[in-house]
This record gives sequence, structure tokens and C-alpha cells, in this order.
Amino acid sequence: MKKIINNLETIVLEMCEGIVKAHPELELIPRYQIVKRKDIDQNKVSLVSGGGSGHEPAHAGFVGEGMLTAAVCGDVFASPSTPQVYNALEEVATDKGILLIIKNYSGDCMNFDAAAEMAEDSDINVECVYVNDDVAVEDSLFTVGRRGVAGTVFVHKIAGAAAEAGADLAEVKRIAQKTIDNTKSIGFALDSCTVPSKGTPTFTLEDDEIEFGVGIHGEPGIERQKITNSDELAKQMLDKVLAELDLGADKDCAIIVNGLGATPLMELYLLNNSITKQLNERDIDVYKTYVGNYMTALDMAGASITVLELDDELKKYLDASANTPGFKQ
Amino acid sequence: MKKIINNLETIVLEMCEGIVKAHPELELIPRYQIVKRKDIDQNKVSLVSGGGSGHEPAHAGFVGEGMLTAAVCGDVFASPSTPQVYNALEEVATDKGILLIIKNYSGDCMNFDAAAEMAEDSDINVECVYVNDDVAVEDSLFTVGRRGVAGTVFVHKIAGAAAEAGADLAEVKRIAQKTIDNTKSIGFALDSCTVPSKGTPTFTLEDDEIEFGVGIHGEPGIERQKITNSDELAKQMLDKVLAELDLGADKDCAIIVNGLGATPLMELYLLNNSITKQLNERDIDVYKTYVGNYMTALDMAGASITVLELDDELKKYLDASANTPGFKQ
Amino acid sequence: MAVGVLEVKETVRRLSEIIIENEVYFCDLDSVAGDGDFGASIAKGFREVLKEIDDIDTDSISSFIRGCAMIIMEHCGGASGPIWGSAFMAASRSVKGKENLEVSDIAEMFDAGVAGIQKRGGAKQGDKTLLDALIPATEALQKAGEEGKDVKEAFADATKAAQEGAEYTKTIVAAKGRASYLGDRSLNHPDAGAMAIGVIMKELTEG
Amino acid sequence: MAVGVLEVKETVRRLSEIIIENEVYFCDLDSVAGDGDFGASIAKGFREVLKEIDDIDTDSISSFIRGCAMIIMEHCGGASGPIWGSAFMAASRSVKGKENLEVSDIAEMFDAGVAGIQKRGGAKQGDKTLLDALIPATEALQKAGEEGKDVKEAFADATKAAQEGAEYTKTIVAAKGRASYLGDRSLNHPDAGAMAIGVIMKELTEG
Ligand SMILES: Nc1ncnc2c1ncn2[C@@H]1O[C@H](COP(=O)(O)OP(=O)(O)O)[C@@H](O)[C@H]1O
Ligand SMILES: Nc1ncnc2c1ncn2[C@@H]1O[C@H](COP(=O)(O)OP(=O)(O)O)[C@@H](O)[C@H]1O
Ligand SMILES: [Mg+2]
Ligand SMILES: [Mg+2]
Ligand SMILES: [Mg+2]
Ligand SMILES: [Mg+2]
Repeated sequence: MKKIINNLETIVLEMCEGIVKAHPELELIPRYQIVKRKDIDQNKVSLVSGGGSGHEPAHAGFVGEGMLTAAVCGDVFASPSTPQVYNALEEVATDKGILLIIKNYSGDCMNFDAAAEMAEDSDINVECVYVNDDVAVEDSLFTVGRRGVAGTVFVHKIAGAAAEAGADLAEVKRIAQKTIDNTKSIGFALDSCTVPSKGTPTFTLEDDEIEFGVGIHGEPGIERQKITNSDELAKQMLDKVLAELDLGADKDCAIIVNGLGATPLMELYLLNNSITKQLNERDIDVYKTYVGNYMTALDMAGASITVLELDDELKKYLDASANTPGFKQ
Repeated sequence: MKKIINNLETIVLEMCEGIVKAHPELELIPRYQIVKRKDIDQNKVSLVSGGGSGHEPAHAGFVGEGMLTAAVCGDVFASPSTPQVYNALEEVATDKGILLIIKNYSGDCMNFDAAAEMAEDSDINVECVYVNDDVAVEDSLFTVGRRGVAGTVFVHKIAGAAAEAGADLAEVKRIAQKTIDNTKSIGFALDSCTVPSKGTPTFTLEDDEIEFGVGIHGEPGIERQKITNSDELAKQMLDKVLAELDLGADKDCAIIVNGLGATPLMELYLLNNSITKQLNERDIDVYKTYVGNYMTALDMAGASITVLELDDELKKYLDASANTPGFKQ
Repeated sequence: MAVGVLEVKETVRRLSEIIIENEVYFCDLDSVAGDGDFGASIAKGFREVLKEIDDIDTDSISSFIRGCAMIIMEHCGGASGPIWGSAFMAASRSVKGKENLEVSDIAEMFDAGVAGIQKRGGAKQGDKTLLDALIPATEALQKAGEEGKDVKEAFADATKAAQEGAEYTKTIVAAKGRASYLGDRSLNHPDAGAMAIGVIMKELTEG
Repeated sequence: MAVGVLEVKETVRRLSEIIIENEVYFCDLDSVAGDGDFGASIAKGFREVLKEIDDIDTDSISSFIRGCAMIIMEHCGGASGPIWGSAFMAASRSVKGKENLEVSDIAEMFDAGVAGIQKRGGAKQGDKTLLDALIPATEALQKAGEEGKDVKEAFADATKAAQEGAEYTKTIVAAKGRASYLGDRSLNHPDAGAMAIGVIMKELTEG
């Protein structure tokens, strides 16, 4: 394993310090690894998210104007603890309440839920939404449901714009949930990531293999298959994602062509060319396109596509300005 | 080699198409692989840069408000041809002239110079600056001088702000040259990149080796050495870079902690923590910090640091807004 | 042999050591179908328990276990923090007022732990989680208590039940936790948490 | 044997084939101290030359070579475009008005090419570039012309000189091109461009 690190035990803390040093409008609460805005407006709903680290810029990189109020940073790929999340809620509580945006993983749900219960005991008004955009996972009543992946960024962006515009907690939650309901994603890995504490790749692929439907922690996906070209990858992904949305000639969408960490922008733009071309061939207009590393999986090589079905309300909030380290417009 | 591609021959063209599809304010001239702003202001100096591809977002990703007017995209790691550059000059020529920002490589210098000579024959007013920020290379009268690396981004940003502010060609050139004179960089690789047409890594490092002083095309650097931790890497880089600048207790700097392509943001922020900590220990204030992938080397793992010594004039232009795919503020 | 607060403390100390010794093994188990961090997640919490163990309030068994629960909840990463934390928290409540534990008390404590985990995580037996080892172990302890076996014998029975439960997780499809994303592909691999319960019970029993 | 425009055209066709055949080898040579794209860069241009060769104006040797120069300049990547393009452009100028080339004309053409490269790139002999093979080859052609040798013999002499020049680049430190960033570390490796000149001259001579 080759990484730029000092000490396995303090990776996340040192990273958080590096973030606030680069972005002086943010501050760090070191004990709980909370990255938060310095200026908190009591008249707005606060947005808190977070989860395991290793997905940078998610989530600390989305703290700032128009997106999150705070992000709670767990260890690499491990949910932050209940006390961590609880302290974030205490830090950013406003008169209008807090929306917790949780990626749907057992660990995250358990810790964030427990913290939300504790916060309610302290009379903090908290609502939760659970992002579950990964269509690689079959959805059923008998399982924990789908994973949250890069679609989470749209939820941060759109709910953040609603909160910034002054909407109340119920309204911010409604808009966040609407975003979740209309967001679907799928990804593939060309190569595994290496979790620092483990030191070796989580899985091994042959030189001509990819993992289609991979999760952002290196969890396996739908199947291991032979590598193919960009157009074919785009087609496979779109087939899966569009089957779950209701996009037709008269509906726009926004997309994120997301890099998983080790795949350079050159390949992402090339993939975007394949994706956008095929969406247009399917009579679907792309209203807005984001290409880059938004929700990574450490040093995994690969990419994901997220498609958000838009209506006028979502467009308005998607278009609003945002100024965070990892997302500016 | 595992990459998201369709066809070796059309990688750069497809990438450029993916860029303009994602950023509709830009347009592509496919025959010459020129990415340019749609709106060109005849009352402002145009800025043209470019070079080999594989450094994304550099340079096409820096086309837009407050930075470049056009970028000419050569093949992977190969200078664009003289006719390519010449056509870009024709496309963006304004009454106030054009500044060509060239990274100091033989191929780029020869092609851009030849194109500039052709443009002058057509009565287009062109000036050139040559970026040579890489202190890994010894500077001497007997060689071609130092390579241009991530410091080029500061030149785009600051000269772009001057052009946007309406400065004339001589003034934009003066400010660009001043930025070049005050910018120094150095990088290291944890792992080689793989040039698509070659298909195998350009060089091979052992599991415990790094290449210190590496170039952004995989050119070797100062030495192959044992891997060390983030603090030690920061120290080595700062020793080299600061020796060439005149930064003291009363002078600020701006820095870019730049990823070379396959190194995730987590590690870059951690490295930034080491760097900023040590700059402060050396009594140097960091006025502005940029952390991310700005000048990459395909899928190379590693990072570079760029330090720009600031005065009030440079600060003013550095602070100005910019709105391009790869650099927004 | 009476199990008082000092014996409980020594057991938690040993438990922590076992978890730390098996950190890499538990991570490996989690990489097959999970995200490979299970060993690191629990070891991190129990390393902290070991560090602070002599500062935890030993006024009563209950207060001692509660102190452990707080540390676990704060320092175990991932799903393991709330799972193990709520197990200890519920266990602490179940032994309130008791100065010494009989086998039946220990069984009751395990049962409370199981209920705590189920309340937090919503899983049931057969979902391919550590409950598939912990519930059989609890039942074995209950039975041993009824049959009047001593702690050592009871733990031996519980170990056997836990190990069988862990083996059984190879034959089922995960419904909870990250492994559930795998669908049928989670078959033939045991659940990391269940395997860990088996290992821990075995090592505790053998001293 | 007179060298007219058709012979020049056939030579350029063969030259293009040689370059394409050696694409990977030339890339490998460039990876040691350069960026590994030399073979791809020139092959790309000469592939285009081959494709368009029958459309290039063959009114005169000069116009034919000029047509090649334009294609090379547009389609050869990297440093190679202006280097090979300006060589061909200068060569085209030097044979203006000539319908047939003697060995001395060919030598003059090479000499013009060298001057074109030097004007564009500013390198001199000993800087570890293709000039270190091309200048000796040019001198050998001049000498052969003075000695009244025929084209075949002259090319054999030039090949030998080019190959020796290429070998010699192993012993010097690069001052121009990417390899110059290496400093002393460029020692013991030949220059890719110089080696290519040697290979090309040899294959052209052998037919
Ligand atoms: N809902 C749940 N209820 C009970 N145990 C669970 C649940 N979800 C996961 N587990 C257990 O936790 C183990 C994984 O723990 P860990 O790796 O720390 O979690 P994470 O999934 O956050 O990486 C699984 O092997 C399983 O035994
Ligand atoms: N200034 C120069 N003058 C003459 N030849 C040069 C010069 N710079 C480089 N070369 C030649 O070009 C070769 C490299 O070509 P190529 O790989 O296409 O260029 P790049 O450096 O742009 O990748 C070198 O091996 C050398 O022989
Ligand atoms: Mg985890
Ligand atoms: Mg090159
Ligand atoms: Mg896990
Ligand atoms: Mg080269």
C-alpha cells in the first residue's frame, strides 16, 4: 500500500485539519471530527450529514453556503459514532431545526438514529432522510434496502438550497425526500480500493475484469464481467438506471458522472460523452451535468452515473448558488 | 491497462466532446481540438494555452470567465501541432491581441512559437510567456530550462483576471511573467501513469519506492527514494521550493496542493495539513490554498506543491472571480 | 465460583485482548462480503476500553458495564458501535442491583444484550448477523442455568452453540448489514460478526 | 540511376512504412529518458502521409516534399511535428527547380533539413537529439558526393555514420528535449530520435 499518510490512527483527523486549513470559513471540532460552518444562521434549518471517511469531497467538502451546515466524519468507511453525531446536532441546532441526511447503511442508520433520539430528548428538533439511490442493489422489504451513493450530493445541493432560501424543516425534508425519490445511481470498478488499516486491496480483479454495480466501500455489485468500452459501459449503466425512472421526451434530468477516486478526469469526460450522447439518442435532455470526483471510494478506479429526474421546483433549487470546497456554482 | 475509453485514436476528441457537452458555455472546434468560450469580447486580451492532453482539468477545464479564452488540446502528452495552435489564434484574435501561455517543453515551445510567427504574418498581435516552475530540474544556460507544471494554473488565473479587467496586452504579459517569476513547484510520484497508446506503465517503482521530482508526463525527477510519511514529504518539497523564493515573516503566499490523477482528495488534504503546518512553523502565512486535481499526469499516483509569492497586485488578481469547469471562485 | 464485579472486569479485559488479537482476522472475514473494517472497528473501541478500564466505575457490575458501553459507543466504528454499545447498555440494565452473577443471571444478561441489538438494528435470527451466533449462545446459557451447570460448563456449551450458529450463517443469504447488498452472492461465506462471537466465546472459555 | 519525383515519392512511402513498423520500438526508446510517445507521435503523422500520398502534388520534387511537410506538421504530435515538419519544409526549399537529384543534391537537401531543425529547436550537435545522427549522415552524404559514389553507396555510408552518431548519444548528457530534465541520469541511454534516424537510414538503404 502506497499512500500519503503519517499515522494510521489519525488519518481522518489530519485530513479534517487539512480541510479547515485550506478553507478558513470552516472550522473543526477535533474531538468529534465535526467540520462545520463558522457562521450558523439561527433563522435557517441546519443540514447535517456525514458517514465513513474516504469519500472525499463527500461530506466535509460539501459544508458551506447553500449545502451542509456540518459533516460528521467517521473513520475510513465506518459510520461516525452516536456521540459524534449527537455533538454535531448540538453544535448546529437552530430555532428552525435540523435535517439529518443519512446514507442508507446499517451502521449509519443506527448511529444517526440513536443520535437523533438523544437530540430529541434535549429538545432539538431533528428530522431524518435516508438516501438509497444505488440501483445495483435489489430493493425489497426483506432487506435493509438500497445503498446511498453519489446521489447524496444532489440531496445536499437541493435540500441545502431550500434551507438557504429559508424553508421550514418540514418543507426542507419534503424537498430532500423528493430528490431522493427521483435519484438513481450505479457504478463500476476497474480496480479495488485499499483500506489503509487493512493495507491490501479489498478485492482483486483480473486485468480484463470489472466489477459492475460496485459499492462505494468496495462492496461487490451485480456481477464481475469482462471489461468493455466506454459506450458499452454507458449503455449498461443507463439501462439499469433509466428502468427505475420515468424520463421521457418532455422531462429533463441532471446527471453526475462521478469518479471513484483514482480515475482521471480525462476518462470521466470521455464517459460523459458516451452517456450524454446515449441519453440524447433516447430522447432525454440533460439540463445540467456534473463531471468530477464527488463521492469517491478511496483510491478505487472506476466511475458511477447518477440521474436525477427534474421538475421545475427541483430545477430552481439545483440552479441556486453554492459555495463549498467541493461544489461551487 | 484498464481505462474508460472507446478508441485509442479518438481519446482526446471524445474527451473534448464530453467537456463541451457538460459545459454548454464552451464550444469545440473538432478538427483542431480547440475548446473555446462561446462569447469572445473584442475589447479584452484573449488568453490561449494548451499542450499535450492527459493533464485534465488543464487546460480545457480552465477555459471560461476570468481565465482562458481557448485551449488547444494535443494528443496525450504531445504538443498540439503548429496548425492547431495557429487556428486557435485565428479563432480568438481580438483588437487587443492574444497572450499565449506556454509550458516550457521543447515540443510546445516549437509549435506555439511557429504558430505565433504565422499569426504575426496575418497581423494578429501575439505575445508569449513560458511557464517554468518545476524546481526539480536544474536551471542552466546550457539546457532548455525548467519544465512548466502546476504553477501554470496560477498564471492562467492571474493573467486571466488581468485580461478580464481590461488590461492591455503588454500589461497582461507583464503580470503573467511576474506570476511565473514568483511561482515554484515540485512533485513526487507514488506510481507511474500509463500512456494509453503504450498500454503499460512508463516506469516501475518498487512497493517502497517513490520518484521525487517527477515530471507531469512521467519524466524522471531528482531521485528514486524510499517512501516516507506525509510530514517528511512536505518537508522535502518545501526545502526545495522555498530555497528558490524569498518568503519571510512579512510575505504571504498562495499554494496549490495538486493531485497527479490517481491520488484521492483525502490524501491531498492530509498532505496540505503537513504543508501548511510547516509553512507556519517557518513563519510563512498562507493567504490562499487550493487542494485538488489541477494539473494531472493521467492516472499517476502522487502530488505536487506549488508556492506563489504574493504582493498586493497579485493578490488582487488572484482574488478575482473565475468561473471555469475546473476552477471556480 | 461467584462472578462479582472484579471477575466481570477481568472478563472484559480478556474480551478486549481477544478482539485486539483478532483484528486482522476479523477484517478479513468482513472483506469477503462486507467492507473489510469489522476487526478495526471493534478493536478500536476495545483498545480504548483496555486503556480506560481502571478508571471505570466498579461500584457495581451494572455501573461497570455501563461505563464500558459508553466507551464502546464512542470508539467502535461503523455498525459495531451501536450494536455492541446497545448490547452492553442493555446488559448493564439487566444486572442492576446484582452483586454476584449466577449462570442464570449471565444468561439473562446475554438475553438483554440480544434484545438491545434487535431494538437498535432491527435484525432477527436468520438475517446473517452476529445474532445468529449470539442467540444460540444465549439459549445454551439458559439451558445450562436450568440444568445447574457451573459457569465454565455453561460457557463451553455456549461456545459450541455460537460456533454452530456462525457456521450456519454460511448457508443463508444476508438480510441486514452490508453483506445484504450481495444477495445470493453472500452464500457460502460466514458472517464476520457471527464468526467473531464464536471465536470470542471459545477464547473466553479456554481462559 | 536518376532520382526524380517518383523515386522521391517511393522513398517517402518506404520511409513512412519503416516509421510505422517501428512505432512501438521508438516509443520504448523514448520511455527510458523521455515520455514514451516518440514512436506514436511520428507514426501518426506518417500514417497520414501514407494515406494522402497519392493526392500530394507531384509537379516537382519540391512541391511534393512541401506537401509532405504540411501533413507532418499537422499530424505528428509533440516535438516531432515541428522538427520533422521544418526539416521537410527546408528540404523542399533546397531542391526548388530540380527535376532530378544527384548525391550532392541529396546531401544539400539533408543539410537544409538540419538547418531547418536547428532554426526551429535551437539544438546543436552534442545536445543528444536526432541531430547527432542526422549531421554525421549529412556529412557522409557530402563526402560520398565529392567522391563520386552512387546513391546506394552514399546511403550505405550515411547509414554507418548515423548509427555511430546514435551510439555516441549514449555517452552524452541531454541538453535539449525532455531527456534534458534528467541531467546525468540520461547517460548510458541513447536518444530516441537519433536511434530512429539510424534505423530509418539502414532500412531505406536495404530497400
Ligand atoms: N442490523 C444489524 N443487526 C445486528 N448485527 C448487525 C447488523 N448489521 C450488521 N451487523 C453485524 O455487524 C457486522 C459488521 O460490522 P462492521 O464491519 O463494523 O459494520 P459496517 O457495515 O458499518 O462496516 C456484520 O458482520 C454483522 O454481524
Ligand atoms: N530542440 C530539439 N531539436 C532537435 N531535436 C529534438 C529537440 N527536442 C527533441 N528532439 C528530438 O525529438 C525526440 C523526441 O520526440 P517526441 O517524443 O515526439 O517529443 P516530446 O518531447 O514532445 O514527447 C528526441 O528523442 C530528440 O531526438
Ligand atoms: Mg464499515
Ligand atoms: Mg510527448
Ligand atoms: Mg464492515
Ligand atoms: Mg516524447
